[in-house]
Amino acid sequence: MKKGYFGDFGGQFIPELLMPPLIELEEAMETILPSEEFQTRFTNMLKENVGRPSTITYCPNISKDLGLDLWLKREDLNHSGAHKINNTLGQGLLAKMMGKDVLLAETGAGMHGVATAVAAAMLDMKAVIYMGATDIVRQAPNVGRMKLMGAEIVSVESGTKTLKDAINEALRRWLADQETTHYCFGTAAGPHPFPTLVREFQQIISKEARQQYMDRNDGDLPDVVVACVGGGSNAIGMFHHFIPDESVKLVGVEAAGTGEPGCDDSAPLDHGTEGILHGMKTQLLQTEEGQILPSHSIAPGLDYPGVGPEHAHLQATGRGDYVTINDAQAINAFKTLSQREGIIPALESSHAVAYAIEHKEELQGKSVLICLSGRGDKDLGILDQIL
Amino acid sequence: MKKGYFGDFGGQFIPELLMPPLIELEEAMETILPSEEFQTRFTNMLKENVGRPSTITYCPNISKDLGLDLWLKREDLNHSGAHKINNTLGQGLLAKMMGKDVLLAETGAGMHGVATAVAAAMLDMKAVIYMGATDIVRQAPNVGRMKLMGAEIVSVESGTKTLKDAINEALRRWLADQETTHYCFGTAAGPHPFPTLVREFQQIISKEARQQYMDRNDGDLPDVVVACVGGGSNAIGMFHHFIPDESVKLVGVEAAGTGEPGCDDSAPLDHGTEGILHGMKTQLLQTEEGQILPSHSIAPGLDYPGVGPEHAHLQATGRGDYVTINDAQAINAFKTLSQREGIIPALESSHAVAYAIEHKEELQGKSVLICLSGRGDKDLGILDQIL
Amino acid sequence: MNPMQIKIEEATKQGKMGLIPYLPAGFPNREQFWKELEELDAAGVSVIEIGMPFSDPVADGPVVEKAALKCLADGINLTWILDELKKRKGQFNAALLLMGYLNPVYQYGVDKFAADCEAAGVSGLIIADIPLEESGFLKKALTPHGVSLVPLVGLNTSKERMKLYAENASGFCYFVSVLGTTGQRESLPERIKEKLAEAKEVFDIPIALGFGIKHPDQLTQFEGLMDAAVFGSALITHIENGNSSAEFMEPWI
Amino acid sequence: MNPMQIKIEEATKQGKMGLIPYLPAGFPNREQFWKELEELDAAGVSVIEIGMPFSDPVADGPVVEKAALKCLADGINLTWILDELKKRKGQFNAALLLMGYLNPVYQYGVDKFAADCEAAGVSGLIIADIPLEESGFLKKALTPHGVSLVPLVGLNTSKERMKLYAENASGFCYFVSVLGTTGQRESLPERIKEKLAEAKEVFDIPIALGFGIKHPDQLTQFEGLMDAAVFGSALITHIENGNSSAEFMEPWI
Ligand SMILES: Cc1ncc(COP(=O)(O)O)c(C=O)c1O
Ligand SMILES: Cc1ncc(COP(=O)(O)O)c(C=O)c1O
Repeated sequence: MKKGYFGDFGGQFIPELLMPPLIELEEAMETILPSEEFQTRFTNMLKENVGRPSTITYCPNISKDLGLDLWLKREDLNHSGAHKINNTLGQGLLAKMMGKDVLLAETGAGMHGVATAVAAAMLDMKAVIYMGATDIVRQAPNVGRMKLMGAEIVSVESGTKTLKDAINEALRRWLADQETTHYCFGTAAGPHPFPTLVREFQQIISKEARQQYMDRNDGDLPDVVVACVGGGSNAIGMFHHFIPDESVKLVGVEAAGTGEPGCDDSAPLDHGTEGILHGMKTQLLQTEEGQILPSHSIAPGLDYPGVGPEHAHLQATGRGDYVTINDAQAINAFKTLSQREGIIPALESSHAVAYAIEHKEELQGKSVLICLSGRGDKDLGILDQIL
Repeated sequence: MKKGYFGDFGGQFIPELLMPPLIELEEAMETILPSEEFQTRFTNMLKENVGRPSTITYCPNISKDLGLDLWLKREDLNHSGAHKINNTLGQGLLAKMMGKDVLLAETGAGMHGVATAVAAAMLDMKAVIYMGATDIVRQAPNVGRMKLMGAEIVSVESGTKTLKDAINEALRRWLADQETTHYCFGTAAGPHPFPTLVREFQQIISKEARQQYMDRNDGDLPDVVVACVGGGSNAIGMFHHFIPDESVKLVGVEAAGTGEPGCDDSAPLDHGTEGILHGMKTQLLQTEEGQILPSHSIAPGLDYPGVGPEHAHLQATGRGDYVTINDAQAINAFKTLSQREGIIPALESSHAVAYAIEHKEELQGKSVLICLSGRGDKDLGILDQIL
Repeated sequence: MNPMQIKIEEATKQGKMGLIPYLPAGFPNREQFWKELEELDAAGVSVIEIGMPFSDPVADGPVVEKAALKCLADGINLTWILDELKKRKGQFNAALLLMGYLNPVYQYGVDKFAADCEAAGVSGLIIADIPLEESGFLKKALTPHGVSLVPLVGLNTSKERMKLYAENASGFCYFVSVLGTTGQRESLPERIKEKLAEAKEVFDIPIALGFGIKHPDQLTQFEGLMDAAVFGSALITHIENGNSSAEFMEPWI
Repeated sequence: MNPMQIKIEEATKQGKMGLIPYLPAGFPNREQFWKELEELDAAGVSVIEIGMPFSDPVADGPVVEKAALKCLADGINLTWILDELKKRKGQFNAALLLMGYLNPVYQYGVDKFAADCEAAGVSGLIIADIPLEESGFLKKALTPHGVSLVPLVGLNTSKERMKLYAENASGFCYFVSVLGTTGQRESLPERIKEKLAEAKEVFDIPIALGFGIKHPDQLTQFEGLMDAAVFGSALITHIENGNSSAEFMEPWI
């Protein structure tokens, strides 16, 4: 396989002027990342700052309601409330050891922005966060948290004013500030080496979950492993160590938006086509002429017209199943998990939970392990407006 | 010592009609609590639902800034974001095994209300939460969370419309509904057996923290252990296993409110007098005629004119040092911890952190272990209004 | 024998029910309060129960709480109550009973309080937030001054606990009709009867039924099981509506 | 030799700088666009760079982005550009260069695109989001049709990478003057000189300097180190202000 590719997908489709920092990063992945110093510090940070291992939780009430065994991998319990911190601490530490002062990031739901702000504060660095103007409004609590931690927030007014545009602007900023700045990419997408680097930091999810599940189920594996797919970082983290387990079905859940015909959605694996965006060849929502389409999901973190290249590959090879869940189904799952188990999931993660609810017939008697990628506190405002 | 007393403090000063449920609870503490079934289920819940053990975190940046070693016990990483859940799951499970259907609770900051709603959802029970009208406004995010989890919220319009009045109303409700309902008291206060029961569920904090600290410091103990004191549950949980360690100074931090002369505060240990409220003899903010004074703190969870009786006792015996921190100092600590370490503390917990900042001279070179009782997401609204 | 018991038994001997109206001290205002007390006394009630204000009255329902908190705001305190009663000592035919919560009494000083009660002609005390277990120190202070600590029992009080309360109880036993706070209720639970009978059996002092009582008709079903009726919220509401205590007492006489 | 190189060298042989104006296709509107191109051509520019619109132009600054997104909204696409150019084939003295991002070209089909470029008289292509590593497939498609893939290098391009780009490069080399996006800048960084010299050494094709250029005075310091200048944002702003391309070109001629 060509370097930086997952089958036909991936690559490094970015301006030459961004190649030097990417090459520098690739080198750091080869030298710093495997070093004992990095590994020790990172492992300690995950334990002592993030609170890892995150537990797995059995959901007795919903399991009974649905006639299956529902388990959650609790990334929502991580410091700052989502899986994003696994990645930002990893990249942050790497950047620090590379001699950078600034962590630059895009954010959709604000969770990656918050997690970057945390990493920057912890590592005594500066955080600069690009966020679409639309997302700034709909994820106000996270904006407050980032500011409080001293991050500089840049409101992105171009395009659809969501994640895609925030990435565009962040890439531009990186181009200009590459000497002092590490672009702390928030998901397992973008140009090589980001998809690999982010997976490296997120694979801890399945590393832990697989062992925890087996410990609590006499060595058995779950029948189905589920995660929501925005850019794909929590999903690839949740899938990674299960990929060799052929009996385990891997399900990635994309956002179908309202589900109304003619409306925007965020499901490039479902009905996108191959193309190039944000440095990678992958499945995209685009016109026949290659113009990127606006996306929509009630979950800001899923609201993206592209997807990480490894998911495009897992889909192409048949190892991963990718399905969609619409806004209403996600909201239903959000409420169900809150009321029946006392766990308020992020709207993003609610898409994964909704999979179990909507597919309960085919899942009868099966055990389903879902990545609860984040907590839903940030989403109460969105729900308030709708309910 | 008289049953239910800590030295001169404690007791069971409640209407006769509340004695039967209290006696029933005392019996459950003797029969159900020590049972293997309870202990196994409770331990599992702490691990698998709460995410315990919560980690301890070293704060490199603030430690350097202040010239001391700052450690945090991370109760903010618990499911639902505070130490409160240790208690609600304990009481909830006990109540469930006692055959109750309803968990009744008062709440100030809303964290105990949220934690009770979580416990009820998880245990398939109903939650009824009394909350002062003032607190409902200033802790709106938590109200949203409780409602989402299906809890019934009762707005308390009497008195100061804060925690004290919520307790009054909840006691009235319990009186009426005692057959079906367990009063899931939120702090280590109230009539016996609550101070003991709540301590029993919160002692896990120091049990873990003491061991964790020693593991990371070659068997040494910290010089100072600090916790904020509202009713006193996180503090007693944080102190308990350190009480026999004579070298360890125990510091409880009460809220001084604005600190302006003539304004209300929440520091009964600092300048209250002995009296009887909410079923216990303790230190109270009261007039010479025994009328309870209104309290104030920017931290709703500390906004209470009384304090758990064991703290009154620890103060009387000299084992505990109790100091005060005012609103401005707490806000400063809130911002400092957010910006320097990427941890947003609850305003309550910020009082404990502020102790280290304000007393840095006398703490030079010392190691200070602070109970970070909860996360501050709920407080961004309060801060927004002020900053 | 405690004057409260004497007065109630006077009534029962005449085949009537003992009547125990409750008013918060200083309600509806300082002057009017004494007029209401005089009217109640004139109506032939057995015991007048005077509420001592407290900021956090957990056993009170909304009507009593509101009235009492207003009096508190008007500056009513224990000193005023005891001083004014002392001035009027001997003027009431009914026995006098103070009702309240522990903390104000505790801050006043229980020994001084007991002495001042005696001096003011008060023969009984109800403290809503003292159960059996905590009552020892208070009884010890009150007894030398002839002031009875009135036991409160209710639907959920076991016979065993009743017996403990009955040991050296004097005055009367207050039977709380509901599991709840004070306040008028349209009807009283049937199962009171059984428990009332138990109390009648255990206590050798009169039994007064209270909480939720607004009209004598509610009580006919309990004939023979109780000796006196306590009413507060209904009386307060009546006065708040601009009517007189005398008027209120008419159906009861 | 690629026509772009020929044209630039024609200028340099006359002791002048090669001029490479940039306009987004269809700017400021469909008709006017061709008028502007004619004026530029008449002013004697060496290469005309035509922008192909893309929804997510990460290398563009705000002026170019806004102008190009307007054209995209107006329905400008690759088909229109190539068809219209084909109609005008042979009418321009200057060489023609298309600039854009990979995805629209990729969806168009790279082989068809290369053929259509040839048919339209286009001799060069700049794709902002293709670095050396990913350029193979595109070069392979373009070469048979005589279309050069113009390399972009800049302040952070190592000599080693320049050498790799220089291998079988044709047309000219685009030297990006800043670490940043397109857009006018008041002055250019001093350290350009050193890097420009390096590029001059490595490449045997002309070097064009671009990004941030608005006036020839900015360039005097680089005499001898560069062969041509690219200007976009300044020209676009000038046209947006209602002025003509001919006017803009005056100081350059
Ligand atoms: C909680 C949560 N889950 C999932 C996602 C989607 O991102 P990814 O697909 O990279 O996991 C986000 C993005 O913000 C998120 O905040
Ligand atoms: C985060 C947090 N800390 C502390 C407290 C104070 O309570 P306690 O003194 O019982 O720990 C509260 C009360 O709501 C709280 O929410």
